[in-house]
Amino acid sequence: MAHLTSYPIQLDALIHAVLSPSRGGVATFLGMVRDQHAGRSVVELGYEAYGPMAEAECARIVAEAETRWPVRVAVQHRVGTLVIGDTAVAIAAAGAHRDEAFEACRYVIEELKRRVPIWKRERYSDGSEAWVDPTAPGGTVPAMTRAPE
Amino acid sequence: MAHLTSYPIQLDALIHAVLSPSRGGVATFLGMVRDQHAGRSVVELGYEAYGPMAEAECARIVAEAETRWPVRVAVQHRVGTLVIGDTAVAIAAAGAHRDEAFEACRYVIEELKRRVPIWKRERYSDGSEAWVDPTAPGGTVPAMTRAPE
Amino acid sequence: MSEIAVLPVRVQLFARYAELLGASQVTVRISAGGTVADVVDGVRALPGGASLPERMLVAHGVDQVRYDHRVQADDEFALLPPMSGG
Amino acid sequence: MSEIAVLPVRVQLFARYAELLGASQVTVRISAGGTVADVVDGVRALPGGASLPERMLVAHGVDQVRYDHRVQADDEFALLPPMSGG
Repeated sequence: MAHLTSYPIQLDALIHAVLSPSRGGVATFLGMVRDQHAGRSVVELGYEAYGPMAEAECARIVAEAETRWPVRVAVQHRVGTLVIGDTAVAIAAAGAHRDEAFEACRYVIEELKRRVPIWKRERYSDGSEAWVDPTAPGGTVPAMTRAPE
Repeated sequence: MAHLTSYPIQLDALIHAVLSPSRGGVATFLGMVRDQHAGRSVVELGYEAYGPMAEAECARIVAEAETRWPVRVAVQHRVGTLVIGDTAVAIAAAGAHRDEAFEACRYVIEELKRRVPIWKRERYSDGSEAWVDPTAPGGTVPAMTRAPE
Repeated sequence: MSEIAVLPVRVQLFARYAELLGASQVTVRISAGGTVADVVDGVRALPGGASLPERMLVAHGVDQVRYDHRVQADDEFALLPPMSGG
Repeated sequence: MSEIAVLPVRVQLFARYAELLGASQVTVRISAGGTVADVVDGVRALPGGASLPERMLVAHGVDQVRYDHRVQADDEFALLPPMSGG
Protein backbone atom coordinates (compact mmCIF):
# COMPACT_ATOMS: atom_id res chain seq x y z
CA MET A 1 0.00 0.00 0.00
CA ALA A 2 1.52 3.34 -1.05
CA HIS A 3 1.72 5.86 1.77
CA LEU A 4 0.65 8.76 -0.44
CA THR A 5 -2.64 8.70 -2.27
CA SER A 6 -4.62 11.07 -4.46
CA TYR A 7 -7.84 9.22 -3.70
CA PRO A 8 -10.09 9.19 -0.62
CA ILE A 9 -8.49 7.25 2.22
CA GLN A 10 -10.33 4.09 3.28
CA LEU A 11 -9.72 3.48 6.99
CA ASP A 12 -11.10 -0.05 6.69
CA ALA A 13 -8.35 -0.94 4.24
CA LEU A 14 -5.68 0.24 6.68
CA ILE A 15 -7.26 -1.69 9.53
CA HIS A 16 -7.45 -4.86 7.46
CA ALA A 17 -3.80 -4.46 6.51
CA VAL A 18 -2.74 -4.67 10.17
CA LEU A 19 -5.19 -7.22 11.56
CA SER A 20 -4.31 -10.77 12.52
CA PRO A 21 -5.91 -13.34 14.84
CA SER A 22 -3.25 -12.67 17.48
CA ARG A 23 -3.77 -8.89 17.54
CA GLY A 24 -6.61 -7.83 19.78
CA GLY A 25 -6.04 -4.08 20.05
CA VAL A 26 -6.29 -1.67 17.14
CA ALA A 27 -5.74 2.07 17.62
CA THR A 28 -6.39 4.38 14.73
CA PHE A 29 -6.03 8.07 14.07
CA LEU A 30 -7.77 10.13 11.41
CA GLY A 31 -6.73 13.68 10.59
CA MET A 32 -9.65 15.43 8.93
CA VAL A 33 -9.75 18.81 7.19
CA ARG A 34 -11.15 21.37 9.67
CA ASP A 35 -13.19 24.41 8.78
CA GLN A 36 -10.85 26.73 10.62
CA HIS A 37 -7.20 27.23 11.43
CA ALA A 38 -5.60 29.90 13.60
CA GLY A 39 -8.93 31.72 13.79
CA ARG A 40 -9.50 31.85 10.02
CA SER A 41 -12.29 30.19 8.08
CA VAL A 42 -10.85 27.49 5.81
CA VAL A 43 -12.70 26.43 2.66
CA GLU A 44 -10.14 24.20 0.93
CA LEU A 45 -6.69 22.69 1.38
CA GLY A 46 -3.98 21.60 -0.95
CA TYR A 47 -1.38 19.04 0.08
CA GLU A 48 1.86 18.84 -1.88
CA ALA A 49 4.56 16.25 -1.20
CA TYR A 50 8.10 15.42 -2.19
CA GLY A 51 6.83 12.02 -3.23
CA PRO A 52 9.83 9.68 -3.13
CA MET A 53 11.10 11.07 0.15
CA ALA A 54 7.62 11.13 1.72
CA GLU A 55 7.20 7.44 0.82
CA ALA A 56 10.63 6.61 2.20
CA GLU A 57 10.12 8.60 5.39
CA CYS A 58 6.70 6.99 6.04
CA ALA A 59 8.27 3.58 5.54
CA ARG A 60 11.03 4.44 8.00
CA ILE A 61 8.54 5.64 10.60
CA VAL A 62 6.46 2.48 10.22
CA ALA A 63 9.60 0.35 10.59
CA GLU A 64 10.63 2.29 13.70
CA ALA A 65 7.21 1.80 15.31
CA GLU A 66 7.19 -1.90 14.44
CA THR A 67 10.65 -2.29 15.97
CA ARG A 68 9.86 -0.36 19.11
CA TRP A 69 6.51 -2.05 19.83
CA PRO A 70 5.12 -5.48 18.90
CA VAL A 71 2.68 -4.04 16.36
CA ARG A 72 1.80 -3.83 12.71
CA VAL A 73 1.25 -0.30 11.43
CA ALA A 74 -0.33 1.18 8.30
CA VAL A 75 -0.36 4.86 7.33
CA GLN A 76 -1.67 6.83 4.39
CA HIS A 77 -1.59 10.56 3.62
CA ARG A 78 -3.71 12.22 0.99
CA VAL A 79 -2.26 14.68 -1.53
CA GLY A 80 -4.04 17.11 -3.84
CA THR A 81 -7.06 19.28 -3.14
CA LEU A 82 -9.21 18.46 -0.10
CA VAL A 83 -12.35 20.03 1.30
CA ILE A 84 -13.73 20.23 4.84
CA GLY A 85 -14.35 16.78 6.29
CA ASP A 86 -11.98 14.95 3.94
CA THR A 87 -9.50 12.61 5.58
CA ALA A 88 -5.97 13.99 5.19
CA VAL A 89 -4.14 11.24 7.05
CA ALA A 90 -5.03 7.88 8.56
CA ILE A 91 -3.04 5.52 10.76
CA ALA A 92 -3.88 2.07 12.08
CA ALA A 93 -1.74 0.22 14.63
CA ALA A 94 -2.59 -3.31 15.81
CA GLY A 95 -1.00 -5.25 18.63
CA ALA A 96 -1.87 -8.05 20.99
CA HIS A 97 -2.76 -5.43 23.61
CA ARG A 98 -3.99 -1.87 23.59
CA ASP A 99 -0.96 -0.22 25.20
CA GLU A 100 1.34 -0.84 22.28
CA ALA A 101 -1.39 -0.07 19.76
CA PHE A 102 -2.06 3.37 21.26
CA GLU A 103 1.61 4.20 21.71
CA ALA A 104 2.60 3.16 18.20
CA CYS A 105 -0.32 5.05 16.66
CA ARG A 106 0.61 8.19 18.54
CA TYR A 107 4.27 7.82 17.62
CA VAL A 108 3.48 7.57 13.93
CA ILE A 109 1.33 10.70 13.75
CA GLU A 110 3.87 12.75 15.74
CA GLU A 111 6.81 11.62 13.61
CA LEU A 112 4.84 12.00 10.39
CA LYS A 113 4.02 15.62 11.15
CA ARG A 114 7.62 16.32 12.05
CA ARG A 115 9.51 14.44 9.36
CA VAL A 116 7.45 13.61 6.28
CA PRO A 117 7.92 16.19 3.48
CA ILE A 118 4.31 17.18 2.90
CA TRP A 119 3.07 20.77 2.79
CA LYS A 120 -0.34 22.22 3.35
CA ARG A 121 -1.72 25.28 1.62
CA GLU A 122 -4.98 26.70 2.95
CA ARG A 123 -7.58 28.76 1.11
CA TYR A 124 -9.80 30.93 3.29
CA SER A 125 -13.33 32.19 2.91
CA ASP A 126 -12.00 35.67 1.98
CA GLY A 127 -10.18 34.19 -1.01
CA SER A 128 -6.68 34.57 0.42
CA GLU A 129 -4.29 31.64 0.77
CA ALA A 130 -1.43 30.71 3.06
CA TRP A 131 1.16 28.02 3.54
CA VAL A 132 0.94 26.29 6.90
CA ASP A 133 4.30 26.62 8.62
CA PRO A 134 4.57 25.49 12.25
CA THR A 135 7.78 27.52 12.62
CA ALA A 136 6.17 30.82 11.55
CA PRO A 137 4.50 33.28 13.93
CA GLY A 138 0.78 32.50 13.78
CA GLY A 139 1.48 29.21 12.07
CA THR A 140 1.06 30.38 8.48
CA VAL A 141 2.90 32.37 5.80
CA PRO A 142 0.84 34.20 3.16
CA ALA A 143 0.88 32.54 -0.24
CA MET A 144 0.56 34.15 -3.64
CA THR A 145 -3.09 33.72 -4.52
CA ARG A 146 -3.52 31.53 -7.55
CA ALA A 147 -5.28 33.05 -10.52
CA PRO A 148 -8.85 31.75 -10.79
CA GLU A 149 -8.91 28.74 -13.08
CA MET B 1 -27.00 4.83 19.37
CA ALA B 2 -27.25 2.09 22.02
CA HIS B 3 -23.97 1.21 23.69
CA LEU B 4 -24.67 -2.53 23.66
CA THR B 5 -25.34 -4.35 20.43
CA SER B 6 -25.91 -7.94 19.35
CA TYR B 7 -24.88 -7.12 15.79
CA PRO B 8 -21.47 -6.53 14.19
CA ILE B 9 -20.05 -3.16 15.20
CA GLN B 10 -19.61 -0.65 12.36
CA LEU B 11 -16.69 1.63 13.17
CA ASP B 12 -17.73 4.02 10.38
CA ALA B 13 -21.04 4.63 12.13
CA LEU B 14 -19.25 5.56 15.36
CA ILE B 15 -16.87 7.87 13.53
CA HIS B 16 -19.73 9.60 11.72
CA ALA B 17 -21.52 10.07 15.02
CA VAL B 18 -18.66 12.16 16.40
CA LEU B 19 -17.51 14.10 13.32
CA SER B 20 -18.10 17.78 12.73
CA PRO B 21 -16.41 20.39 10.52
CA SER B 22 -14.60 21.83 13.54
CA ARG B 23 -13.15 18.50 14.70
CA GLY B 24 -9.95 17.60 12.92
CA GLY B 25 -8.63 14.77 15.06
CA VAL B 26 -10.37 11.41 15.46
CA ALA B 27 -8.85 8.67 17.60
CA THR B 28 -10.48 5.27 17.61
CA PHE B 29 -9.94 2.00 19.39
CA LEU B 30 -11.11 -1.44 18.35
CA GLY B 31 -10.96 -4.43 20.66
CA MET B 32 -10.99 -7.60 18.57
CA VAL B 33 -11.38 -11.21 19.67
CA ARG B 34 -7.89 -12.76 19.84
CA ASP B 35 -7.06 -16.38 19.17
CA GLN B 36 -5.32 -16.77 22.52
CA HIS B 37 -5.52 -15.63 26.12
CA ALA B 38 -3.18 -16.44 28.99
CA GLY B 39 -1.42 -18.97 26.79
CA ARG B 40 -4.56 -20.89 25.82
CA SER B 41 -6.01 -21.23 22.35
CA VAL B 42 -9.38 -19.46 22.18
CA VAL B 43 -12.00 -20.50 19.63
CA GLU B 44 -15.05 -18.53 20.72
CA LEU B 45 -16.19 -15.92 23.22
CA GLY B 46 -19.46 -15.10 24.87
CA TYR B 47 -20.16 -11.64 26.26
CA GLU B 48 -22.93 -11.23 28.79
CA ALA B 49 -24.01 -7.86 30.21
CA TYR B 50 -26.22 -6.41 32.89
CA GLY B 51 -27.88 -4.39 30.16
CA PRO B 52 -29.49 -1.40 31.88
CA MET B 53 -26.46 -0.75 34.06
CA ALA B 54 -24.01 -1.28 31.19
CA GLU B 55 -25.91 1.29 29.13
CA ALA B 56 -25.98 3.72 32.05
CA GLU B 57 -22.32 3.23 32.87
CA CYS B 58 -21.26 3.72 29.23
CA ALA B 59 -23.32 6.91 29.12
CA ARG B 60 -21.64 8.13 32.32
CA ILE B 61 -18.16 7.41 30.95
CA VAL B 62 -18.95 9.22 27.69
CA ALA B 63 -20.26 12.20 29.65
CA GLU B 64 -17.13 12.24 31.82
CA ALA B 65 -14.86 12.20 28.77
CA GLU B 66 -16.86 14.94 27.07
CA THR B 67 -16.65 17.06 30.22
CA ARG B 68 -12.95 16.52 30.77
CA TRP B 69 -11.88 17.13 27.15
CA PRO B 70 -13.47 19.16 24.32
CA VAL B 71 -14.52 16.06 22.38
CA ARG B 72 -17.45 14.03 21.18
CA VAL B 73 -17.26 10.34 22.00
CA ALA B 74 -19.10 7.24 20.78
CA VAL B 75 -18.73 3.73 22.18
CA GLN B 76 -20.29 0.36 21.43
CA HIS B 77 -19.76 -3.06 22.98
CA ARG B 78 -20.93 -6.28 21.42
CA VAL B 79 -22.79 -8.96 23.40
CA GLY B 80 -23.53 -12.57 22.51
CA THR B 81 -21.26 -15.10 20.82
CA LEU B 82 -18.18 -13.84 18.97
CA VAL B 83 -15.45 -15.60 17.02
CA ILE B 84 -11.81 -14.72 16.38
CA GLY B 85 -11.48 -11.40 14.57
CA ASP B 86 -14.88 -10.08 15.58
CA THR B 87 -14.98 -6.59 17.04
CA ALA B 88 -15.91 -6.74 20.72
CA VAL B 89 -15.71 -3.03 21.47
CA ALA B 90 -15.23 0.15 19.45
CA ILE B 91 -14.64 3.73 20.54
CA ALA B 92 -14.36 6.92 18.51
CA ALA B 93 -13.33 10.28 19.99
CA ALA B 94 -13.20 13.45 17.91
CA GLY B 95 -11.80 16.83 18.88
CA ALA B 96 -10.37 19.90 17.24
CA HIS B 97 -6.89 18.49 17.92
CA ARG B 98 -5.36 15.06 18.32
CA ASP B 99 -4.24 15.37 21.96
CA GLU B 100 -7.75 15.43 23.35
CA ALA B 101 -8.95 12.80 20.90
CA PHE B 102 -6.26 10.32 21.95
CA GLU B 103 -6.66 11.04 25.65
CA ALA B 104 -10.44 10.76 25.63
CA CYS B 105 -10.34 7.54 23.59
CA ARG B 106 -7.86 6.00 26.01
CA TYR B 107 -9.90 7.14 29.01
CA VAL B 108 -13.06 5.52 27.68
CA ILE B 109 -11.55 2.09 27.06
CA GLU B 110 -9.83 2.06 30.47
CA GLU B 111 -12.98 3.07 32.34
CA LEU B 112 -15.16 0.74 30.28
CA LYS B 113 -13.02 -2.26 31.17
CA ARG B 114 -13.03 -1.26 34.83
CA ARG B 115 -16.64 -0.21 35.33
CA VAL B 116 -19.08 -1.51 32.74
CA PRO B 117 -20.85 -4.70 33.85
CA ILE B 118 -19.95 -6.99 30.96
CA TRP B 119 -18.50 -10.48 31.37
CA LYS B 120 -16.48 -12.58 29.00
CA ARG B 121 -16.58 -16.36 28.82
CA GLU B 122 -13.95 -18.06 26.69
CA ARG B 123 -14.12 -21.43 24.98
CA TYR B 124 -10.80 -23.07 24.23
CA SER B 125 -9.64 -25.49 21.55
CA ASP B 126 -9.71 -28.36 24.09
CA GLY B 127 -13.43 -27.76 24.66
CA SER B 128 -13.07 -26.32 28.16
CA GLU B 129 -14.47 -22.93 29.09
CA ALA B 130 -13.60 -20.21 31.58
CA TRP B 131 -14.84 -16.88 32.82
CA VAL B 132 -12.34 -14.08 32.37
CA ASP B 133 -11.69 -12.51 35.77
CA PRO B 134 -8.91 -9.91 36.04
CA THR B 135 -8.87 -10.40 39.81
CA ALA B 136 -8.24 -14.17 39.63
CA PRO B 137 -4.79 -15.78 39.54
CA GLY B 138 -4.06 -16.42 35.84
CA GLY B 139 -6.91 -14.14 34.81
CA THR B 140 -9.61 -16.80 34.42
CA VAL B 141 -11.87 -19.01 36.53
CA PRO B 142 -13.01 -22.36 35.10
CA ALA B 143 -16.63 -22.42 33.95
CA MET B 144 -19.03 -25.32 33.84
CA THR B 145 -18.85 -26.55 30.27
CA ARG B 146 -22.13 -26.17 28.47
CA ALA B 147 -23.70 -29.29 27.05
CA PRO B 148 -23.21 -29.49 23.28
CA GLU B 149 -26.20 -27.95 21.52
CA MET C 1 -53.21 -10.58 61.75
CA SER C 2 -49.76 -9.46 62.83
CA GLU C 3 -47.47 -7.51 60.47
CA ILE C 4 -44.51 -9.61 59.36
CA ALA C 5 -41.39 -7.47 59.35
CA VAL C 6 -39.75 -9.28 56.44
CA LEU C 7 -38.89 -7.86 53.01
CA PRO C 8 -38.67 -10.04 49.91
CA VAL C 9 -35.77 -8.70 47.84
CA ARG C 10 -35.12 -9.58 44.23
CA VAL C 11 -31.47 -10.09 43.26
CA GLN C 12 -30.13 -10.55 39.73
CA LEU C 13 -27.11 -12.74 39.16
CA PHE C 14 -24.74 -12.67 36.21
CA ALA C 15 -22.04 -14.71 34.55
CA ARG C 16 -20.15 -16.91 36.98
CA TYR C 17 -22.38 -15.99 39.91
CA ALA C 18 -25.46 -17.09 37.97
CA GLU C 19 -23.64 -20.29 37.09
CA LEU C 20 -22.77 -20.99 40.75
CA LEU C 21 -26.36 -20.47 41.90
CA GLY C 22 -27.93 -22.07 38.85
CA ALA C 23 -30.22 -19.06 38.50
CA SER C 24 -30.11 -15.60 36.98
CA GLN C 25 -32.50 -14.23 39.57
CA VAL C 26 -33.28 -15.14 43.17
CA THR C 27 -35.46 -13.69 45.88
CA VAL C 28 -34.19 -13.53 49.44
CA ARG C 29 -36.06 -12.48 52.55
CA ILE C 30 -34.43 -10.07 54.95
CA SER C 31 -35.66 -8.38 58.09
CA ALA C 32 -37.19 -4.95 57.59
CA GLY C 33 -34.47 -2.39 58.28
CA GLY C 34 -31.77 -4.66 56.95
CA THR C 35 -28.92 -3.65 54.68
CA VAL C 36 -27.25 -4.84 51.48
CA ALA C 37 -24.97 -6.96 53.65
CA ASP C 38 -28.06 -8.92 54.76
CA VAL C 39 -29.11 -9.38 51.14
CA VAL C 40 -25.67 -10.73 50.29
CA ASP C 41 -25.79 -13.09 53.28
CA GLY C 42 -29.21 -14.25 52.10
CA VAL C 43 -27.86 -15.09 48.65
CA ARG C 44 -24.84 -16.81 50.12
CA ALA C 45 -27.15 -19.03 52.19
CA LEU C 46 -28.84 -20.38 49.04
CA PRO C 47 -27.68 -23.65 47.41
CA GLY C 48 -24.40 -22.91 45.63
CA GLY C 49 -24.10 -19.55 47.35
CA ALA C 50 -21.25 -20.63 49.61
CA SER C 51 -18.94 -20.55 46.57
CA LEU C 52 -19.52 -16.83 46.05
CA PRO C 53 -16.59 -14.58 47.01
CA GLU C 54 -16.48 -12.93 50.43
CA ARG C 55 -16.84 -9.41 48.97
CA MET C 56 -18.80 -8.74 45.82
CA LEU C 57 -19.79 -5.68 43.83
CA VAL C 58 -23.46 -4.98 44.33
CA ALA C 59 -25.66 -2.79 42.16
CA HIS C 60 -28.87 -1.12 43.23
CA GLY C 61 -30.70 -0.49 39.99
CA VAL C 62 -27.97 0.83 37.67
CA ASP C 63 -25.66 2.13 40.39
CA GLN C 64 -23.09 0.45 42.57
CA VAL C 65 -24.13 0.44 46.19
CA ARG C 66 -22.34 -0.07 49.50
CA TYR C 67 -22.96 -2.94 51.89
CA ASP C 68 -24.35 -0.58 54.53
CA HIS C 69 -27.10 0.74 52.25
CA ARG C 70 -30.46 0.23 54.01
CA VAL C 71 -32.88 -1.78 51.91
CA GLN C 72 -36.27 -0.27 51.04
CA ALA C 73 -39.35 -2.12 49.80
CA ASP C 74 -39.16 -2.79 46.05
CA ASP C 75 -35.37 -2.23 45.90
CA GLU C 76 -33.78 -4.48 43.30
CA PHE C 77 -30.17 -5.53 43.47
CA ALA C 78 -27.63 -7.28 41.28
CA LEU C 79 -24.44 -9.12 42.20
CA LEU C 80 -21.65 -8.25 39.77
CA PRO C 81 -18.64 -10.49 39.15
CA PRO C 82 -15.40 -8.64 38.38
CA MET C 83 -15.95 -6.87 35.05
CA SER C 84 -14.25 -8.37 32.01
CA GLY C 85 -15.63 -6.44 29.07
CA GLY C 86 -13.56 -4.76 26.38
CA MET D 1 40.80 22.30 -23.88
CA SER D 2 41.11 22.88 -20.13
CA GLU D 3 38.93 21.00 -17.64
CA ILE D 4 36.33 23.26 -16.05
CA ALA D 5 36.03 22.41 -12.37
CA VAL D 6 32.34 23.25 -12.09
CA LEU D 7 29.49 20.89 -11.21
CA PRO D 8 25.93 21.50 -12.40
CA VAL D 9 23.62 20.48 -9.54
CA ARG D 10 19.90 19.93 -9.86
CA VAL D 11 17.75 21.16 -6.94
CA GLN D 12 14.05 20.49 -6.46
CA LEU D 13 11.89 23.10 -4.76
CA PHE D 14 8.57 22.57 -3.04
CA ALA D 15 5.60 24.49 -1.74
CA ARG D 16 6.49 28.03 -0.65
CA TYR D 17 10.09 27.74 -1.84
CA ALA D 18 8.92 26.81 -5.33
CA GLU D 19 6.54 29.74 -5.19
CA LEU D 20 9.30 32.18 -4.19
CA LEU D 21 11.59 31.03 -6.99
CA GLY D 22 8.79 30.57 -9.52
CA ALA D 23 10.16 27.10 -10.34
CA SER D 24 9.92 23.59 -8.97
CA GLN D 25 13.40 22.73 -10.16
CA VAL D 26 16.55 24.77 -10.74
CA THR D 27 20.13 23.95 -11.68
CA VAL D 28 22.98 25.76 -9.95
CA ARG D 29 26.69 25.54 -10.72
CA ILE D 30 29.15 25.06 -7.89
CA SER D 31 32.88 24.54 -7.81
CA ALA D 32 34.03 20.93 -7.79
CA GLY D 33 34.67 19.97 -4.16
CA GLY D 34 31.92 22.25 -2.92
CA THR D 35 29.33 21.40 -0.28
CA VAL D 36 25.58 21.60 0.24
CA ALA D 37 26.14 25.07 1.68
CA ASP D 38 27.42 26.16 -1.75
CA VAL D 39 24.34 24.66 -3.40
CA VAL D 40 22.08 26.60 -1.02
CA ASP D 41 24.03 29.80 -1.71
CA GLY D 42 23.62 29.13 -5.42
CA VAL D 43 19.85 28.83 -5.09
CA ARG D 44 19.68 31.91 -2.90
CA ALA D 45 21.50 33.90 -5.62
CA LEU D 46 18.74 33.14 -8.15
CA PRO D 47 15.87 35.61 -8.75
CA GLY D 48 13.52 35.31 -5.75
CA GLY D 49 16.11 33.31 -3.82
CA ALA D 50 16.91 36.13 -1.41
CA SER D 51 13.50 35.53 0.25
CA LEU D 52 14.44 31.99 1.26
CA PRO D 53 15.16 31.48 4.96
CA GLU D 54 18.73 31.56 6.25
CA ARG D 55 18.71 27.87 7.22
CA MET D 56 16.70 25.32 5.31
CA LEU D 57 16.21 21.58 5.44
CA VAL D 58 18.00 19.97 2.52
CA ALA D 59 17.43 16.48 1.17
CA HIS D 60 19.92 14.44 -0.83
CA GLY D 61 17.77 11.94 -2.65
CA VAL D 62 15.30 10.77 0.00
CA ASP D 63 17.49 11.59 3.02
CA GLN D 64 18.09 14.77 4.91
CA VAL D 65 21.64 15.96 4.49
CA ARG D 66 23.93 18.38 6.35
CA TYR D 67 25.28 21.61 4.92
CA ASP D 68 28.85 20.27 5.06
CA HIS D 69 28.06 17.26 2.86
CA ARG D 70 30.49 17.31 -0.10
CA VAL D 71 28.67 17.33 -3.43
CA GLN D 72 29.42 14.56 -5.95
CA ALA D 73 28.65 14.56 -9.64
CA ASP D 74 24.99 13.64 -10.30
CA ASP D 75 23.91 14.36 -6.71
CA GLU D 76 20.36 15.69 -6.62
CA PHE D 77 19.05 17.83 -3.83
CA ALA D 78 15.75 19.24 -2.60
CA LEU D 79 15.01 22.24 -0.42
CA LEU D 80 12.29 21.40 2.10
CA PRO D 81 10.10 24.04 3.75
CA PRO D 82 9.03 23.23 7.32
CA MET D 83 6.82 20.14 7.10
CA SER D 84 3.08 20.69 7.55
CA GLY D 85 1.49 17.37 6.73
CA GLY D 86 -0.96 15.50 8.91
